[in-house]
Amino acid sequence: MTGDHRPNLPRLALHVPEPKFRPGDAVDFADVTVPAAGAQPRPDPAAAADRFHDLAYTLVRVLDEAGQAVGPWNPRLDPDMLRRMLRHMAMVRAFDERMFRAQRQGKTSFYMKCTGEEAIAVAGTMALDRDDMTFPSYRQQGILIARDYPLVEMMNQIYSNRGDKLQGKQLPIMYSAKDHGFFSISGNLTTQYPQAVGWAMASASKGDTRIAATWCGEGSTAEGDFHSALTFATVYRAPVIFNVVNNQWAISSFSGFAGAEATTFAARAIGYGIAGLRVDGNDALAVYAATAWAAERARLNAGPTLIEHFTYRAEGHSTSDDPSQYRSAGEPTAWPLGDPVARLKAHLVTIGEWDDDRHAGMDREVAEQVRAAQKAAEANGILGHGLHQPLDTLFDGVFEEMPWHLREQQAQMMAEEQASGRPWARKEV
Amino acid sequence: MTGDHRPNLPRLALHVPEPKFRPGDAVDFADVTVPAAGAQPRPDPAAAADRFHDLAYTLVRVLDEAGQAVGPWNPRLDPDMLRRMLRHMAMVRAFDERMFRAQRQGKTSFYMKCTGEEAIAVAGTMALDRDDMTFPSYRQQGILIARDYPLVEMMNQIYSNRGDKLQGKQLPIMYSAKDHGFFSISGNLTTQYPQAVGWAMASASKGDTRIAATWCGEGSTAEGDFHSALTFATVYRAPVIFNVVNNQWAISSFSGFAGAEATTFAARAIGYGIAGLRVDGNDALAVYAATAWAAERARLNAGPTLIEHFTYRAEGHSTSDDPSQYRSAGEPTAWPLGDPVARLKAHLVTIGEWDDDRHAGMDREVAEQVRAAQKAAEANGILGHGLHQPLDTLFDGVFEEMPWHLREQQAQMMAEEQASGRPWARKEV
Amino acid sequence: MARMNMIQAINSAMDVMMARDAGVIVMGEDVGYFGGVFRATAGLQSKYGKTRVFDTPITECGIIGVAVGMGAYGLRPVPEIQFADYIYPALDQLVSEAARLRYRSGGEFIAPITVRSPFGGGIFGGQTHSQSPEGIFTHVSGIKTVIPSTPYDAKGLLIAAIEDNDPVLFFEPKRIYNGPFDGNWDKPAQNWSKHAGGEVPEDYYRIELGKAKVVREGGDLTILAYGTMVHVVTATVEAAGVDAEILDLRTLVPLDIDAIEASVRKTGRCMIVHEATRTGGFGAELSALVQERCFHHLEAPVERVTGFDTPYPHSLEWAYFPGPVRIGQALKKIMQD
Amino acid sequence: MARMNMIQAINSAMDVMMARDAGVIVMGEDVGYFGGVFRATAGLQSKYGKTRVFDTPITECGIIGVAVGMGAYGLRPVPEIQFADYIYPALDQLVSEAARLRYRSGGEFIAPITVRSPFGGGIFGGQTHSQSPEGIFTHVSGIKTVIPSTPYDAKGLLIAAIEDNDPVLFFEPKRIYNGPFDGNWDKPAQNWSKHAGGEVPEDYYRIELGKAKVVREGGDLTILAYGTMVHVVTATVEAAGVDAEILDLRTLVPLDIDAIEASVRKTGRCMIVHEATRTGGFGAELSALVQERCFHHLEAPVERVTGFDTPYPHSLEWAYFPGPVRIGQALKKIMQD
Ligand SMILES: Cc1ncc(C[n+]2csc(CCOP(=O)(O)OP(=O)(O)O)c2C)c(N)n1
Ligand SMILES: Cc1ncc(C[n+]2csc(CCOP(=O)(O)OP(=O)(O)O)c2C)c(N)n1
Ligand SMILES: [Mg+2]
Ligand SMILES: [Mg+2]
Repeated sequence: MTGDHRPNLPRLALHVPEPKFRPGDAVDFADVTVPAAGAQPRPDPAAAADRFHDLAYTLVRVLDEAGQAVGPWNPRLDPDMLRRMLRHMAMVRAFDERMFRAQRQGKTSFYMKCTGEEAIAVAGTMALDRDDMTFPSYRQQGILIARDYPLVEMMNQIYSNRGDKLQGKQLPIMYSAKDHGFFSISGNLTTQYPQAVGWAMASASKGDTRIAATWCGEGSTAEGDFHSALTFATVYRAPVIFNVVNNQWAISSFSGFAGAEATTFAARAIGYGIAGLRVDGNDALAVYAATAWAAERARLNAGPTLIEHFTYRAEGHSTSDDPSQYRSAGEPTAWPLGDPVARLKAHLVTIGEWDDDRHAGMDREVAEQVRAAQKAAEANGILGHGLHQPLDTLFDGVFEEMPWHLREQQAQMMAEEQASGRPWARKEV
Repeated sequence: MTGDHRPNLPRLALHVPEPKFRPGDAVDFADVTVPAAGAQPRPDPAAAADRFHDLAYTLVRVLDEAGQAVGPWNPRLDPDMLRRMLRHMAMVRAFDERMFRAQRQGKTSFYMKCTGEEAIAVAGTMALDRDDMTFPSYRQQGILIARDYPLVEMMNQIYSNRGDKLQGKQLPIMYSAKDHGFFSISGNLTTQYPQAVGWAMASASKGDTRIAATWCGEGSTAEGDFHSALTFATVYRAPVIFNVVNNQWAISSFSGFAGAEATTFAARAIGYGIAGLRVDGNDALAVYAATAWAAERARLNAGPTLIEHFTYRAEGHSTSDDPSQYRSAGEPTAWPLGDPVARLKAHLVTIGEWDDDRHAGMDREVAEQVRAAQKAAEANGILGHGLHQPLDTLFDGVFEEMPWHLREQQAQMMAEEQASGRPWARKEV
Repeated sequence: MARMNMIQAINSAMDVMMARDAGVIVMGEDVGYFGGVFRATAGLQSKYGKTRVFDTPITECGIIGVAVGMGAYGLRPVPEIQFADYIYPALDQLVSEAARLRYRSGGEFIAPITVRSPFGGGIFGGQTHSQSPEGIFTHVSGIKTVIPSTPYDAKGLLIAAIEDNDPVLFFEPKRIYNGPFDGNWDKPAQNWSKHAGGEVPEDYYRIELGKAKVVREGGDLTILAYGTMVHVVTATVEAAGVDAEILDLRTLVPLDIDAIEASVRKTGRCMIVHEATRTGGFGAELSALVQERCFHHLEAPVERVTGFDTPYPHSLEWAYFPGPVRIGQALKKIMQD
Repeated sequence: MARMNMIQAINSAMDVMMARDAGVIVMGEDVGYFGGVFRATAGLQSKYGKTRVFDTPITECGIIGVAVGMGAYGLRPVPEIQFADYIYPALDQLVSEAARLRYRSGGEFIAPITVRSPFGGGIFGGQTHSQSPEGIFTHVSGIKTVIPSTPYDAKGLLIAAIEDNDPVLFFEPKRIYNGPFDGNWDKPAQNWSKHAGGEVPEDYYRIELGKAKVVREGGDLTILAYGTMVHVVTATVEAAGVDAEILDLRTLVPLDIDAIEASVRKTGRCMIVHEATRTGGFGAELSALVQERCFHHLEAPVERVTGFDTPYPHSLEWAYFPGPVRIGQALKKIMQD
């Protein structure tokens, strides 16, 4: 190790990013530029990608401060649709609250909320066709809820109980729901990105009409899979939508460690010559509009779109995380783009299609549905209390047919179970 | 496999890139835009990267059609320097010719030429300081030649002979030359990219003054390592220069399979918010100027630069390749950016610092040097004819110290050698 | 019956399967117009079109990731990794995704992909064109690993692999693409024309995965091998005049344990030969299994003959390669024990 | 002497080495300000500054590639991979680069990096927070693999690993970060305060790589284990009243073959225990080595006790885990054979 330094040359220095606020700091987001709603042009969905680079550096916004939907990106959704959207978002939030608490009560091992980010998965999904395929990360429970996947099925998976169709094989929230167009979630970040491209390429190569959409966090964009996916997508003009959920934190690391100090994540698209949009992720209508635009683009064989959803992770990364250790407690409230549920509600109220009473009523209904689902799910068991899957299911699905070595191991396990005096029973509820 | 298709939606189609010309096709490069030399602005090396996006979409050019060096990028090199540059480039070409022939004569297993791309490594290296570190791909033999690495050392490596300081362990041309600031070449594409960033980060973290430069082909930009490298570099503003040698072919695949149909490779830089330049790679002065600019930028702690060198792979990928199988034989001659050696020569002649006689004389000298080096190298042996390394060197360098299992295997090998009646001797020259 | 070398047989397997199943897709670096650096996919693009046979960007991670997505859609992709030495960037997609998908999704999604990749040395390819990484994959649950040793087997096994609903790694011993190799690198090369394994039906047939083949019956000892080593072992045994029973494993996972046990119980001795580095190679697993299951039948230690625990060298390639001398020495030792 | 748990001991090792050698750099996802998701790097950034201890982008490929480049410059990087399950994207940089660099450059460049990574299960982490991939790396020539089983060993071995001039994979058994674990998941958790291995000097000391430790002397059989399994084995043996000799291998490559041979020759029986999946795991190599070198001393087949060849399940974690019942059954079997 030399550290040599030639006196006629300046010394080099290593820049290590640092977030603006740490625990104890007062928070001031004044430097976050929030462009006016309605001010962003909406290009033709088939326009060449180099015609609207600016859209990668601004924020597409529809809901203005007065609660009106304005500008060319206004998707002009009918009030029923807006109310459904609001309800789905409220449901996501209620579900998160309840399951977070269930984990804290020791009923399962793990949970992840998406508080503050509900608009992204919910509105994005509603802008897709029901048979379009989604390749989510772990923070898009909103897709399942927007597609009316039974809450109790989600909870069964979270509890790894008898009702869990994944047979307790996966960590909580790593859902899979093929009949709801929801790909099996991986614990390994960003692997779903090239898979979504492959699915979209397959669809295109078959002359199908279905497109694919995928999501990852801003931190996850650093993985090589992200690059492989975007490269394949630009080469074959795959009908796929890449969503980057920029909630500004990746566990304890702020977005500067994924490159946010130098440019936006939507700008990555420019590097590949594909469409890039940067969207106010807490504006459900902007998310809807951008997704609908990208879907149309994909269906026109005009290629992929990358959408950066600028948002804020209002809570911890997961139940294993304590954000007060590394960021200021003031951030979630000071965050200038507000709360997506409150904003959509305000819009509906403003246009005369909603009021506080109806909202409170909806909240009660949603809470009741979640509570009922929880009760039904818990009747199927909770993690760690008893044996919910027949032991031998441990060997199902490694291969389509079980080879001899797995059959032997399975038999060995059953013999152990006999010899052990069935310790599973000891914790039976 | 469904291939479902909803009649109200357009059918999707998979776009698969296709190069313009295949074997037998007449070649016309009219659609390749060649901007005028001297027309590209030269930003301040410390300027913010978003101030000169245009430079990622044009070609920085210095040598005009008349052989003059023009415009703000003219590095104004003195004639001695230009002659040295020319000689290095001529040397690379002569070396390539000779070693290609040696492989065809069965003297070694493999060789790779860089014909038509000589300016990139030679001029680039001359614009760096001698103690800056280079992380090349397999096509930058010009770095070693520009740094006066002994030709006979290169050839010893190519022949895997007694003189090969890599002990015959590496495929021909996979040089390593630490004292010439040349990192060990890997057979695995693009792995050197994050390594260069790591070296540069180390240098910066130590307050050193040395920077790093790395090279890969346009095809290799698709690897995940490329993305990891650019992400790290933008995050820590690493003092590193990324060179992408866009010679338009990756073995049999044209650059469209790396994304060239949609945008330039220099544009990748924009996606990361770092400086991007697109350069006429057959214009030695443009290559020099761009590299010098990027080096200055790095030394000012203003961060990394990605330089796309637009060029053409005039010959086969390697001695294992036959390009007439997949591209038109007319391409190399029709290619509009000309021959880098001829262009630099014309410039020197134009400014009155060179003439045909001196050029012919130089060519003779260079050829003589290569011939002499070859003779000296072959005196150390050629591949496949005899045992050039003591057999037990096979086990050197797996670890710093040899553990018991390697010592045992080494002894086993020596016993085999005894038992075998020394078959190595059979082919002794 | 036609005469084919191994490249042609592999090509024929893909051709047959593409004709039978519109879901079969061939993709990889240089596999399209050019037909692959070893020509294994030659002619397929012009026959089946660019949307079913195409070149890809140079990202092995992307190639496998995209193939997994295509498999989830319902296609049956046959991606090529140009050299097995370049499979590592794809490891996460293979191990964490392809191999886990059926399990983690409760069977909702599968990855019926067949990853073809030339492997092994003996062609002066140096350390990055010679590796035998099968031992990494045999340790990963959820992946099958197949290695043929003749054109006939290559075609039948590749067809079975493509039809299989689980991810299969199909490693092709490139040293024997053109002909069987007896390990004597300084003797003239052979081709497949005179080898029975070079007779290959033009049409569809399959060889069940998980079944070993008895290449030579014998009573003195059992030799387990696969790929190139089958031929090196056979030639060495003949030369040494040892009455060995030689098993060509053909599929490493799932393994044909019955064939192995039956043979070792009969002979009482077992030798394992592979080209991969020794420590933790598949030979270790074979050795462990044999002694676990045939302990009381063994008259001598199970012997491993392997490549050394070094990178694959360039100039000293034949010192590294487990050739006739190494195998011969081991034969002597095991028969004396 | 202080009392430390394994996290504290690991932290102390890095602290000591950063103070002694300005070239030591700590990097990885969340290791900087926050100090790591398991807090192993807590306090290091505030002590040594952001240019020596920093968070990284989430790209394991980049983390290792950058570390290799830093090593080539002359630093001694200690990158963390947050969970061993996430090491696969870095495999090419580890296998083709770090492990090959010294060899392929004729010793000009080296990769003196120490890759720390928590591994193993038993924490309800599901299939992507529980894996034991050491068997992939022990097959790769040019990499050392180290696995501690106590805080004392963790510190001494980590210091030796950081000082080593070759790439070292340092797998940390996360199940025993806070205390030894006897395998009885339904009994109260232990901590290190009452275990001798929890006494750890505050200062510099090193434990040579490649040396096993005799955890328990005995005459009936030899048990080879590492990491968490050392404690499970010890507890099971005590409970069963078997006079086993237990070897904690500590370093898998290079292996302490002398200690293994000496013990097996003495006891005549050998059992191997690891949590990783069985087929092709490091246990296979150990089994092969033992029977090759101690064949005539063996009174029973070498027995492997391992995880099953499935992904690591979530709810049935304790059915997968090679706990006291599985080990106990195997003990009975081997002593009867
Ligand atoms: C390959 C891989 N590396 C590391 C991890 C550990 N990990 C899980 S989530 C996470 C942070 C991801 O942050 P981001 O992408 O921003 O998504 P967010 O959680 O904010 O939605 C990390 C590092 C992982 N799961 N997989
Ligand atoms: C990881 C990896 N994948 C594939 C290869 C095989 N390969 C060697 S060179 C090459 C083409 C590279 O093309 P490009 O990057 O354009 O560089 P060029 O040869 O044109 O200089 C390929 C596919 C490899 N060496 N490493
Ligand atoms: Mg995030
Ligand atoms: Mg190229």
